Amino acid sequence: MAADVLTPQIYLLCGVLLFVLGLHALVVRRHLLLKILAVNVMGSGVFMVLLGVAAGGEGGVDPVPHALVITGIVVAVSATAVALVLMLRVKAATGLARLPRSGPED
Amino acid sequence: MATGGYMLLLILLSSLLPGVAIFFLREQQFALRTALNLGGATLKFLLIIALLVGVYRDGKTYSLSVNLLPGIDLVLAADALSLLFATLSAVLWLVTTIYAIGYLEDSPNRSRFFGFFSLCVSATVGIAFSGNLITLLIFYEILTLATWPLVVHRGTAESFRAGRIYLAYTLLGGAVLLGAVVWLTLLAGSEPFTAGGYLHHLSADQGPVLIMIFAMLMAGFGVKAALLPLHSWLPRAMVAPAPVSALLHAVAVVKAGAFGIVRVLNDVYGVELAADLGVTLPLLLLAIMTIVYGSVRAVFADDLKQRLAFSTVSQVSYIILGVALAGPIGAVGGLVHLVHQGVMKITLFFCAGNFAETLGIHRVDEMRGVGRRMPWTMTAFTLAALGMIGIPPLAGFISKWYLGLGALEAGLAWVTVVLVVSSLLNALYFLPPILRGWFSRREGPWPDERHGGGRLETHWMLLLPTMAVAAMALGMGLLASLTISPLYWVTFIVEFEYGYDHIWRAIFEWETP
Amino acid sequence: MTPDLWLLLIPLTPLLLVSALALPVVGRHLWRLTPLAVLPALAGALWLPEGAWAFYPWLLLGTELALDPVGRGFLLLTALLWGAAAVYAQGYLGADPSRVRFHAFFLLAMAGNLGLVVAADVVFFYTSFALMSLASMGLVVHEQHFESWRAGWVYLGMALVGEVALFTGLILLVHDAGGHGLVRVWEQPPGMAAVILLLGGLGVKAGLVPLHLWLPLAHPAAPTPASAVLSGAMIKAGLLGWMRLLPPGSVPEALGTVLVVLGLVGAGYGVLAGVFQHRVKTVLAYSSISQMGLMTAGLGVAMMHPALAPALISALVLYALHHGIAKAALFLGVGIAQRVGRTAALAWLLLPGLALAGMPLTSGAVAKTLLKAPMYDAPVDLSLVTLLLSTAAAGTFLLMLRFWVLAAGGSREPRPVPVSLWLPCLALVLGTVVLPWVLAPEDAFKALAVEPALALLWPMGLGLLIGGIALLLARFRGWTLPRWIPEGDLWVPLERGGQGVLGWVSRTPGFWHMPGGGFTLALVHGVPRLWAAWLDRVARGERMLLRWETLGLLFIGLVLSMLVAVYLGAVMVMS
Amino acid sequence: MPWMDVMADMALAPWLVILPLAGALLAGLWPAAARWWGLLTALLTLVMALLLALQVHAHGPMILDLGGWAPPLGITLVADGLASLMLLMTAVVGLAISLHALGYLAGEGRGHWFWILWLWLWAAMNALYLSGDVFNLYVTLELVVLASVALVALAGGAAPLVAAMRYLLVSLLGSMAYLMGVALLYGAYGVLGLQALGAQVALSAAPMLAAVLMTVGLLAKSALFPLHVWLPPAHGSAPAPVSAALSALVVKVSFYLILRLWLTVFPALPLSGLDVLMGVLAAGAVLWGGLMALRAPRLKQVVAYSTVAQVGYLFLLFPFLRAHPEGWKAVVFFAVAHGVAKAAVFLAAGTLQRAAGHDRLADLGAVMRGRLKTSFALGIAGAGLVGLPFTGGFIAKWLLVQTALEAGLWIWALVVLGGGLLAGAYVFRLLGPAFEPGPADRGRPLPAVMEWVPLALALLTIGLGFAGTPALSLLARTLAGGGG
Repeated sequence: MAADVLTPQIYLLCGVLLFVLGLHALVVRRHLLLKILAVNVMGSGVFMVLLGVAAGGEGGVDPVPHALVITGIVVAVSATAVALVLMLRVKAATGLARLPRSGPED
Repeated sequence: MATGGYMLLLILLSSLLPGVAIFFLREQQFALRTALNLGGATLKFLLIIALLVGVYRDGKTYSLSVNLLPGIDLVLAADALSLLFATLSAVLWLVTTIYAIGYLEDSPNRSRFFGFFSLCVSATVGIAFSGNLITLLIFYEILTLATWPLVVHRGTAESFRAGRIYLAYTLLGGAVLLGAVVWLTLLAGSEPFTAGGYLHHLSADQGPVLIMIFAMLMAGFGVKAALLPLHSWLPRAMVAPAPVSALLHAVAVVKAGAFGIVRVLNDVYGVELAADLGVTLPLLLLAIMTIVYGSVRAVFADDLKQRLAFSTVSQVSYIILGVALAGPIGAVGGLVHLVHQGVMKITLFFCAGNFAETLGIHRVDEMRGVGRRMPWTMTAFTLAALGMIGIPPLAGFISKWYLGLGALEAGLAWVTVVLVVSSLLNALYFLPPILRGWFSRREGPWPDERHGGGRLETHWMLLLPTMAVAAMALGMGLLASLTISPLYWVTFIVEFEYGYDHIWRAIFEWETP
Repeated sequence: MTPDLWLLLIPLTPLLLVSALALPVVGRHLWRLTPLAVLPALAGALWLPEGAWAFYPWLLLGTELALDPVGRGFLLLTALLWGAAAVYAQGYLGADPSRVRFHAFFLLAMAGNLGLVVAADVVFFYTSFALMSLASMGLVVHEQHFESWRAGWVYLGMALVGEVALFTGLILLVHDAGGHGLVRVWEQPPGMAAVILLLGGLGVKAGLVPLHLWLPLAHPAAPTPASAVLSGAMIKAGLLGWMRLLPPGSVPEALGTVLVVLGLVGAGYGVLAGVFQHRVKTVLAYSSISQMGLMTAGLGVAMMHPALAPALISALVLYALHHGIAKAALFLGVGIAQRVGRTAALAWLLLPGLALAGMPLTSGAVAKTLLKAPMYDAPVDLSLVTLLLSTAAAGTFLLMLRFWVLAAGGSREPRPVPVSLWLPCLALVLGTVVLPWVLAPEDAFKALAVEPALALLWPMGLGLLIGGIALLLARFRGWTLPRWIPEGDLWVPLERGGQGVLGWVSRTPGFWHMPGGGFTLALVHGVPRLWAAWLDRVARGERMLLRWETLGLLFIGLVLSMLVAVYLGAVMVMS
Repeated sequence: MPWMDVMADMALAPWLVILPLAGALLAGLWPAAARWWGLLTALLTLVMALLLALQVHAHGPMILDLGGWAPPLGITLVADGLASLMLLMTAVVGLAISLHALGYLAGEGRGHWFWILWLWLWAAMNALYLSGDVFNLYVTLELVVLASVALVALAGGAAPLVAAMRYLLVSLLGSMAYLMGVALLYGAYGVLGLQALGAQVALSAAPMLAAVLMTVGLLAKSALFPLHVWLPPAHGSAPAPVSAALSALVVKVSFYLILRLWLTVFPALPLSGLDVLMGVLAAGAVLWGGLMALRAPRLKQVVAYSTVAQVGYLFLLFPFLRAHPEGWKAVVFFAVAHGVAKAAVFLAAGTLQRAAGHDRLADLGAVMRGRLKTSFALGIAGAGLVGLPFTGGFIAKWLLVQTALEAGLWIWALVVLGGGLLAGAYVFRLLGPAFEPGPADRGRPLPAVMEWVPLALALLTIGLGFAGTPALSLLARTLAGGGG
């Protein structure tokens, strides 16, 4: 029972931890690839929370969060794809795979 | 149910549509532009005459309302006060249009100028026909929008600076006004203007709020009326071309402010309530301070148009003084000055424009001997300036006469001292140019002479309107008792506000000597 | 012709002629018609029926014109003088390039003067009064010398102050009366403030003593025909105004005392200041001040004793007529005297001068006798007043002596005197003798009967004595008249003081930059600079915000602060 | 009317998603005719949106389960007053953008990409407005973001690419926060439908945390000060039709979502405290955006900063929500008025930019004088932004001030009025160059449609000045909040 109760809690906790880690990296890391990865880490955190939620429900496993996570992964994949393409373009245009530190780009 | 609202719409459109059309004309299309300008102005004039006939002879009422928001309508309506202002605008516009065509001959961007010029008259007539406070606010703001391009028309750094200052003042005023109108609408709903006001039914403990709103309304309208701390934009806006200055001062902007104050005092609060709230006396004091301050500044202004501008600051407050006296006779004086000041001031600006355009005269001390070179213009200038001082039989005298009587009637005899001081100050800044013009000899050439050699002293399109408005300034005083005179008309308006018996007993009983 | 049209034509004719001057081609020559402009007035004075009255509801605030006996006298005077001066001006101005302008202002002033005589309501009276006052400015400064400008400014300034005082007084009257017809105004006794304002406002025009400063400056500065009408006709408007607006009987009797005192002071002071003058026309100006003082005193007596008023008023009308004609004759004569020999000059000037001094059989004698006669019937003893009046006559004679001396002296260049100069002058000179006998023969004879010639002659003798002594002193001891009293007496110290103040003001920059102006300036220049600095600061802030670190921190901070906010809200809801 | 009754039975809502999606597909399949597909789609979508609005107005909110699947697994479309008003605004502005793009993109080789992405964006926005549960909202939101980012990047060049990148990262950050909120909500209540959630949410920790995460995430997407920095570069450097779409429409999407959440899901949560915080941020946005707009050297930057400022007004929503039951309607009307006016301004700016070859304000005078119709559009729509009368902006400002005063929140009334002054300052700054002396120059030849469309849209802002009553009555048909 203790394990049953504990497992979802761990998922939730790990999820939140991943989310915060991702957030930290997104803010601190300057390389665009790292930022994109950080967003993905954040997304994984959220998915983990959802899975924890699915596991924690009474009356067995709730299928809805799984559907949500699958949809979420699809969305995340496409977003990552767009971001990566964009990163390459930025690199090609500016020579740097990072955002300029300041100044409006004009 | 009032009918014939289409007439009001037509009157608005008679300047709006030509205005919009003019924008898209090429610079060279002189004939078409002139035809549109004059056609629109004439049509508006005729329509207003028709409206007058309809209202006074046939007793019709005209109104038009369009829903804006639940419970809030855009209302156009024609009552005596709106007709007074609308007629003033229409007549002076016709004249100014002719003048402006002459004045701007061969200058760039005429299509743009006349386009905004026409928008401006539409907004002014809209203000005149506004049937409630919200409509008034709407057209008041439109006026800001339409006049700014005229102020910056010359496009110099100086005119942009003037334009910025103008905007800063008027937009601020508009914002305050909007706040006040919303607040008042929350309290009392969006009522139509009612002679005697519509706020009586509010409970007595609303007093402080009403005073606050009144102050905000006065501040909002006071910006355009150039009341004392809010007047600085006006002398700066003088960088605009002469017809614009003429129009800003005589009819459009400054008058719109004064008209708004009159509306608020007479038809929103009602004089009785305003007096009970104790707001008329501060307004009176403010008007008095403005009168004196404007005159003093005018004395020290060397530029002719600057001097006229400060004179406007002073003179427009006569209107406010009149209505703030809170009595029928004072109101007659104030309201009639709405018209009289307009006609006289437009004359003065036309003259200043003629001097500048014909001889390059901009400063008062350059006017030596101009009377011999341009006697007609100088005559017009003299008539209007003497009228401003209040010399009979010119229009300004009539205003001042009733203002003085009104002050006595209101038991504020000391106000006559203000009239006296102001008259003397007016004399102090208007007589030197007159005397220099007529009696000094000119040595050397004029600063920048144009239009020389013709049979007339200047372009006929400059001279004719000037003479026409000068004749009006004379006629409005000399024939003040005719049924078509502004004075007679104003008594009608005041009658509605104060009740029939009162005013006629006070003013016109001498009719049976 | 109906009285309606006729009365209106009296002020209207000159105005129509002014307008006609503006006509394109003929206009330049129409000034020659100026003398004709008085014809309706002259005809009206002679032939309009008694009590003629007309009402023009369309004019101004509703205008009433009327002709009563007082008005008839003044109308006759005004029409005669303006007509004579107009004829005179034709010759006097000659080929002056500005003659059209002169005639335009002449006609305007004429219209005003005629209008105020026939006015029967205060608005039209005031209108005419203002028209006259302001248009006369054009006559005073016509010559455009420094002197005329100085005189003109003083005249205009004082006239305007008088004007506004009059305006305020009239408003007070109308407010009390509830109407502006004269009849209506008479129904209510005027209040104290109105009395004071009207006294002062009209007093400027009438040359009441402390307010007379413009007179000795303006008269010599103006062209001669203008001086004639100024002194002969226009200053009488003040007197007429008092009669009209402060009718004896309805004003406090104390006002009468004030007027008597001021009038007598003026009569004396005019003489005193006049004899010390060195220019002919200035002497005449002071003589006018003195004479107006006499008339003021007469009106004052009428106010003190309303019972005497009818007799005194008609006497005053005659006096005004007499003085106007005599004074105008003298002014016009001065113009002729400069062109003829010494003897001829004296011949021109002798008769009007004597008339002014009250020589028996002249209009002066009649007028003075008639003025004094009712005073003997007064319920109280007025012998002091009559004595002073007689003494003033002595002064007048002295003044005339001074005048003759000055007019006969000095260099002169004999020139032909055209008919347009001598004819009007002659008419007026004859008028000084003939007029009383033509106009009011019974009164004139009565005057002869009432007062023995001696009573009229002793003041002249006294004057002759003093004058003779002075002349002898001058002839044998080389004594010259000291310049004790400058032209324009009190004005001179005032002007010096004023110049001092103005000089100080102009040296003190603070005065020229009005406080408001400085404030606006600061607003206009200071605020934009401050504003630009602010905008720069904002832009630096924007660059800060653009960094990812800042953005991320703000995001987290926002989450935390919103959590706190919601939590606090929840706590509030719970409690 | 009988046709209204027939209409009542029609399921219009799905078409609003299907049509643009199909358009995008066809444009992709047939690139040469992409523009015509786009135009056709825009027209049809407008008709649908109009019909839907009429339908909702006549019959109240419509709820449709797609394919007959019930939630939570099925997708529910909800068309109520609020949604249909936003759909209508999107459709009108969308048509204008499409028309303008016809001219703007004429002769560009990769023009069909615009059409694909733009129709895709449109479909995503429509889907978002019609979504009835929080997760679908997340998905549609991401679609909106991806399409927008791609559109920004379409311009090519370093500046737009960097701007797009920053935009994408901020958006993803926001999305993650939102998704975390969704997870928390589902964890707490086990439902996703807005109405269902609203019925259950009570005052406790999980929904509070969820509300905060979702709101802040969406705030970043709607560029509320101080999270606005990504917006000006993105909106300022994108092609003009894209800028118009972003500023007028996309920003409103996340605002709409916040409004929906707080109106339907979180009415049980306390607003005291939050309202002050949001009010301060709103005031900051109005001030900051206004000042930056006064300083920006380029026309489109000024307009972009104007968006930053005007987003501030939108978030007066929170003080209003707390103090006044009808207050949110004022804000929605403002959003609509701003959408139309801002689109007109951006399109006009695009026309001028194309004609002059640049958009530096200082050198724009000649073209502004030469292109009168466009300058006019700029002026009128600018007046709409300032809130000058006869424009929708005036009515919106009136409603905002009225609401604020009615609720006794005079300080927010002052913010609105003061913001209007700043707006006045930068709008007249925009118009200034037109009045400088100098020659008039029409610049490069442009298709007439590029001049007429901004003008038409500007005139529409005047039309909105008279649309207050119908819009408010449409908003009255909004589904009420849940549990509270």
